[in-house]
Amino acid sequence: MKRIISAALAASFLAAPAFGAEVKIGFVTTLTTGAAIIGKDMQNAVDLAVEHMGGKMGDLDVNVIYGDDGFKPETGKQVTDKLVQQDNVDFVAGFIWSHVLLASRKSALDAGKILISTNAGPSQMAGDLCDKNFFSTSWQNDQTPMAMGEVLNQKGVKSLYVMAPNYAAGKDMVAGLERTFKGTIVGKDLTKWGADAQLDFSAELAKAKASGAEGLFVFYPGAAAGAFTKQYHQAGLKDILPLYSVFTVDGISLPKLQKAGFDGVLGSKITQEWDPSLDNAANKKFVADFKAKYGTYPSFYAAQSYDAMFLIKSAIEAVGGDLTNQDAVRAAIKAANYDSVRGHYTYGNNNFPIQNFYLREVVADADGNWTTRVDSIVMENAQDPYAAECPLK
Amino acid sequence: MTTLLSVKGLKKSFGGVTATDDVDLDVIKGELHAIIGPNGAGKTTLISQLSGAVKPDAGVIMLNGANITHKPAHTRARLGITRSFQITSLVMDMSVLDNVALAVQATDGHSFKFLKPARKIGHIRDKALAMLAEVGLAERAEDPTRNLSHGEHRQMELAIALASEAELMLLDEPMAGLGPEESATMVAYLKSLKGKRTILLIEHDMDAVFALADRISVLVYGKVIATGLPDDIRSNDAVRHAYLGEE
Amino acid sequence: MIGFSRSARINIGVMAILAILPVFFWWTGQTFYLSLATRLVILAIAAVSLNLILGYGGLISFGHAAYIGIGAYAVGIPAHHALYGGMDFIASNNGFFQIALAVVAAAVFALITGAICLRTKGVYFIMITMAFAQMVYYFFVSIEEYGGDDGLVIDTRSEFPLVNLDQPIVLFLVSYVVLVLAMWLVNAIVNSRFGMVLQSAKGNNDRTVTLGYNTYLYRLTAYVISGAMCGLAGALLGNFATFISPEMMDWSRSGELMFMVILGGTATALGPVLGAAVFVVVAQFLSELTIYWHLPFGLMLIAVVLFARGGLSGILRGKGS
Amino acid sequence: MFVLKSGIPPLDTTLLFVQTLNGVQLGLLLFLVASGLTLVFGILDFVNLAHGSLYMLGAFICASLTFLVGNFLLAVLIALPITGVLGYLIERFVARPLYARDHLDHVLGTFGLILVLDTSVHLIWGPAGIAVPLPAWLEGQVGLFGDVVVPSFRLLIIAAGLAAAAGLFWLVNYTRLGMLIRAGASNRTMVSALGIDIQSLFALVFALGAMLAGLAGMLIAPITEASIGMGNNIIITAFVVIIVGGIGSMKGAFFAALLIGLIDTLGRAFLDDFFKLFMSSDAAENSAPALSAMLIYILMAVVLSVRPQGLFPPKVR
Repeated sequence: MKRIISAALAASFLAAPAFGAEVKIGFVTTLTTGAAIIGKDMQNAVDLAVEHMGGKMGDLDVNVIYGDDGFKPETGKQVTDKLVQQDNVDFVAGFIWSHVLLASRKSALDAGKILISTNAGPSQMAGDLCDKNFFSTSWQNDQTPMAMGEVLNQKGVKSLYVMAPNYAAGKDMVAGLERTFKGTIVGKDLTKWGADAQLDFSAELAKAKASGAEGLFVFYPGAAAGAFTKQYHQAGLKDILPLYSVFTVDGISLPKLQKAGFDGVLGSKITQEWDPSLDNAANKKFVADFKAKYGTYPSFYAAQSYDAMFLIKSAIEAVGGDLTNQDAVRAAIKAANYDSVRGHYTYGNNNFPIQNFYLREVVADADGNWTTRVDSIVMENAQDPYAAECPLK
Repeated sequence: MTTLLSVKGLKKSFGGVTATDDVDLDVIKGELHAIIGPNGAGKTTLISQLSGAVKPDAGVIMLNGANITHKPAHTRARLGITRSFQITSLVMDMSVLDNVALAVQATDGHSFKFLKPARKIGHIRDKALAMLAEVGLAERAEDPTRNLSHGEHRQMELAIALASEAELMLLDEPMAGLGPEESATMVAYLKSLKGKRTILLIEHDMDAVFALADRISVLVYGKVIATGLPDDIRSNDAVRHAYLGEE
Repeated sequence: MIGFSRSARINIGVMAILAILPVFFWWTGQTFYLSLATRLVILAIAAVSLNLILGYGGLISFGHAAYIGIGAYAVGIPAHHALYGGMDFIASNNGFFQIALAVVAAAVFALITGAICLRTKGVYFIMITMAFAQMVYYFFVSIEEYGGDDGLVIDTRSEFPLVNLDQPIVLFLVSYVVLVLAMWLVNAIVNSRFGMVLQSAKGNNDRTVTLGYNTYLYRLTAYVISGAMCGLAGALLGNFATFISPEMMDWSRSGELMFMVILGGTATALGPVLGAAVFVVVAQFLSELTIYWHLPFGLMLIAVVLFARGGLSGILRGKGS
Repeated sequence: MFVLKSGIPPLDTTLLFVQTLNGVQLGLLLFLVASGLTLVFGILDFVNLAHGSLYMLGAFICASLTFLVGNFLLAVLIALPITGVLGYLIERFVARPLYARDHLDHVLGTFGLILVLDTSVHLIWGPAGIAVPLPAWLEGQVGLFGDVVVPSFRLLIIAAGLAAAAGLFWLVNYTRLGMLIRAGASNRTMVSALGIDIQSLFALVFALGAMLAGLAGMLIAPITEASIGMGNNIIITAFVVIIVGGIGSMKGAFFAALLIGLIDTLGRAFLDDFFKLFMSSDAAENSAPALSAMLIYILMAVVLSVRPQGLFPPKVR
């Protein structure tokens, strides 16, 4: 009786297609508010990945269900609950924002799902909150600014002013910089973040200028990037206070800055674990097809999301489509046995990648479109600093 | 003859316009004291200062020998002053009975009582119904207040004033907007109250005033120019000149 | 159900559906719908509390989400310290302690802010209640220990003897019982002598003062009761979501609570519950259809304000009554 | 008493001056939004939460036009009347039916309108937001004196804000329309008694308010970009401005806007240094931004608890 009612309910409420051989992937990202520009890029990359794999992972049909976190931790958690409880997905992936991931992790992990972050890398989840079912296809937040810190040391920069948004990742970014940067940090501003983020930085830029620092380090991802970059240049700081940024000048903000004719960003240097110019077959195909399909260069958000899909595919193929054997699925993911667009990497004990970080430069390509290209390798096979705090072996 | 209400030197001006100017007034216990005067003489402002709705600039108000000049309106009500409003001022969303019951309830200790249904408290309900019966509105008790006519609203105002058991009733033009028949009824009610309550009455209807009042004060441009028995006022030269004489 | 009036029959019917349907979801393993119902019931408690001052008292509070936040943090903060240490005097997983803390903290906040807010009238009141909510919002944003903007994950739910809130059906039933109690309490209050004064002050404050009532004190009392009740809803929401953030107190959340009350019908017993139900269900339904769901949702809001005066309960009760 | 952790840093007068200028600039932008709000509020007695959406629409329309006509200033001139027309349409179809209702219905109706307009912008312009290019002469900096150098565009905002404020004062105080507006703010029945078509006056005021808010959005767009939801950040602050200033008072809106602009900017600029005197550096950096955001609400609560009608209430209401 109970089973019949359940089945009837499943048919009427969920309108789910008949149980075929299918893998369901819930993908949580930001599809509304100004930050949706990042979410859209990730969504495009996932769609492209599914297209590239012909809609199949092994013998299973791929069914990606997108969820919008609305740039809010609470909404992110709700949508994760829905994906887990109602859609009963096999994998939960996505997450741009560290605070959204931190809020949602329990919902996915407590339900025994495998959770794959394709961007956010909060320090807590690399350290004592690490989980055997949680994997990253991006980086731990501290790492990219650590690479930037090394770059600054090489350049001989002695003092810095630091600006970042006041949320989990912003704090990690600053901590990461402080790990490697050998000079002094003369001032620091953490600005309001979220759906009503502060976007006018006049007061902070004036302080930075007055601080007498040799450089300005910032982390302003997404829509804030364009606003910040413009104000930095309008304030005439380019020659007084050189800008060193992470996740700020990127594939997301460059088209917009180019459209607004903002050539001040050409030549700026940033650090990242991936670049569209990386020379490997998977990356070439990804970048070329992404450009052909969507008209812009993919961002690193897109690259990491694209990777996540192929990572899942490699695991499903390794276990022959048997998702019930979670231990085997997990082991296959941990092997990272797939063609990542960043080139081969391995997983550390905390399931974060051990990978290279590059210095990239903003340039115009042959067609005049602004993009980045690899300048040099800053850190080779780097592991994040929290791995030791993770009890996993 | 004891003085219930005593007012000395009451002053109030609004942005340069003087509404009451050095008003002195005594109301004797049990009398019906009428205040007359042309429009804009400051009659309603005077009532508002007595009830506590408006704060005077200067002057003293004494009730039963106690200074109440700086007491808030709700305290004065507890001390025995009630008022009716020139423009009907009832709670339109509540029933007729509830409006009156609320006045009865105010005489029955504080109302920070949260759980017992108010409409099931017998003595309050009975008394409210009795008050309504007294003004002839018993059949309308359960109707929403907004469904009643203007005349009935004035009767309700009176029932509420009665229910409050106040020693001093300040009545601001209870006959305003009433037809001749309704006015006559109202005059009859007020007459029946004489001696039971002390009433300070503002009214434009001179026939009613001279039929009802024990004493009359004349207020012109914020000043009391005369106080006396109806016949004295009728024959007072200053009053005739300033007020009645103009007609 | 002979002997009940039409509106009482509707109330009993709706409340019965609200109790039976989620139990049915639980029985058939539809956990997601069960949790949707739990969220609905908890928001309905908040809406019922707002209805006491907004519907019956005429006090348009645009900051009621602050009490939800205070209640939720009153669960989250003791639980946080119980797990990670520090602040021993407050560290506890004891549900009775946390609930008491939520209610008392919300009541105290309502007393202090209400004493100031109630000195103002009309739009000034709307805006100053909003201002105090924003202060609480930024207060919690500024506290690094409890996650600031990132919010705080509640690792352990409130612990009670015999009652385990970790079980979704238990949490639902507890919330449902609280909702029924809240509705009963509000109904008792508005029909009591206190409630008569409160409603009279809404209809005509000058008249009520003239009768001898210090309406300021009556309103303040109602404000505190409402705040405390909403704090309780917040404590339940914290237990439900196991995650709290200052976002819960954003002014738009206060607006949503107001909308639930209006949508269902102000100054009615069932109105806030109906409003919360429609709000939660429609938002869920639309957001599954399209990421642009705010557009039809906003249009619905405007349409309700323009055309459906009296709210849903007015429509349900029909024109005759 | 607290323990001093370090000496008080010497106050940098250049920095103070620049920050004051930043505060004035923010204040003037706030005034542009708040002046329209206070007009609509004061005269129409209408609470328009969606006023901030007009600020957003102004920014987006101007941004698109900048690319279309190739010049930012020209785009502003074309975008202004368009914003006015949008304001008129909102008045006609949402606000007007609600005038007779209470404030609660205003709040909810316009709350719905915010959702509709935000989503519409998302549908029309996409989620990305638009960076607005400026003519070269506005992209640079101006040296004022000594080592005080400020971005030239920010000076333009200050100039435009002051010009708009002056224009408004002239309009309100020295024209027939202004006479009606002042009369309307204090006594609505009198205006209709004068035989004025109150309906058109309302529509005009609404459109004027929309243009002012739109102008503010256009001026900020080259700095922060046009983005979805940008209006929701400023509308609450603008409400604080008009409540602190006194609803319906143009003078109040002006002074309150400058006051709040300065408090916000100087709070962000100096509060963390101040906090560092008695708490750890990290704690100061974490709590200062939130507490400086709290300052304006504290100001509002204090003003209202002392003067429940705001600082400059219109004479008769």
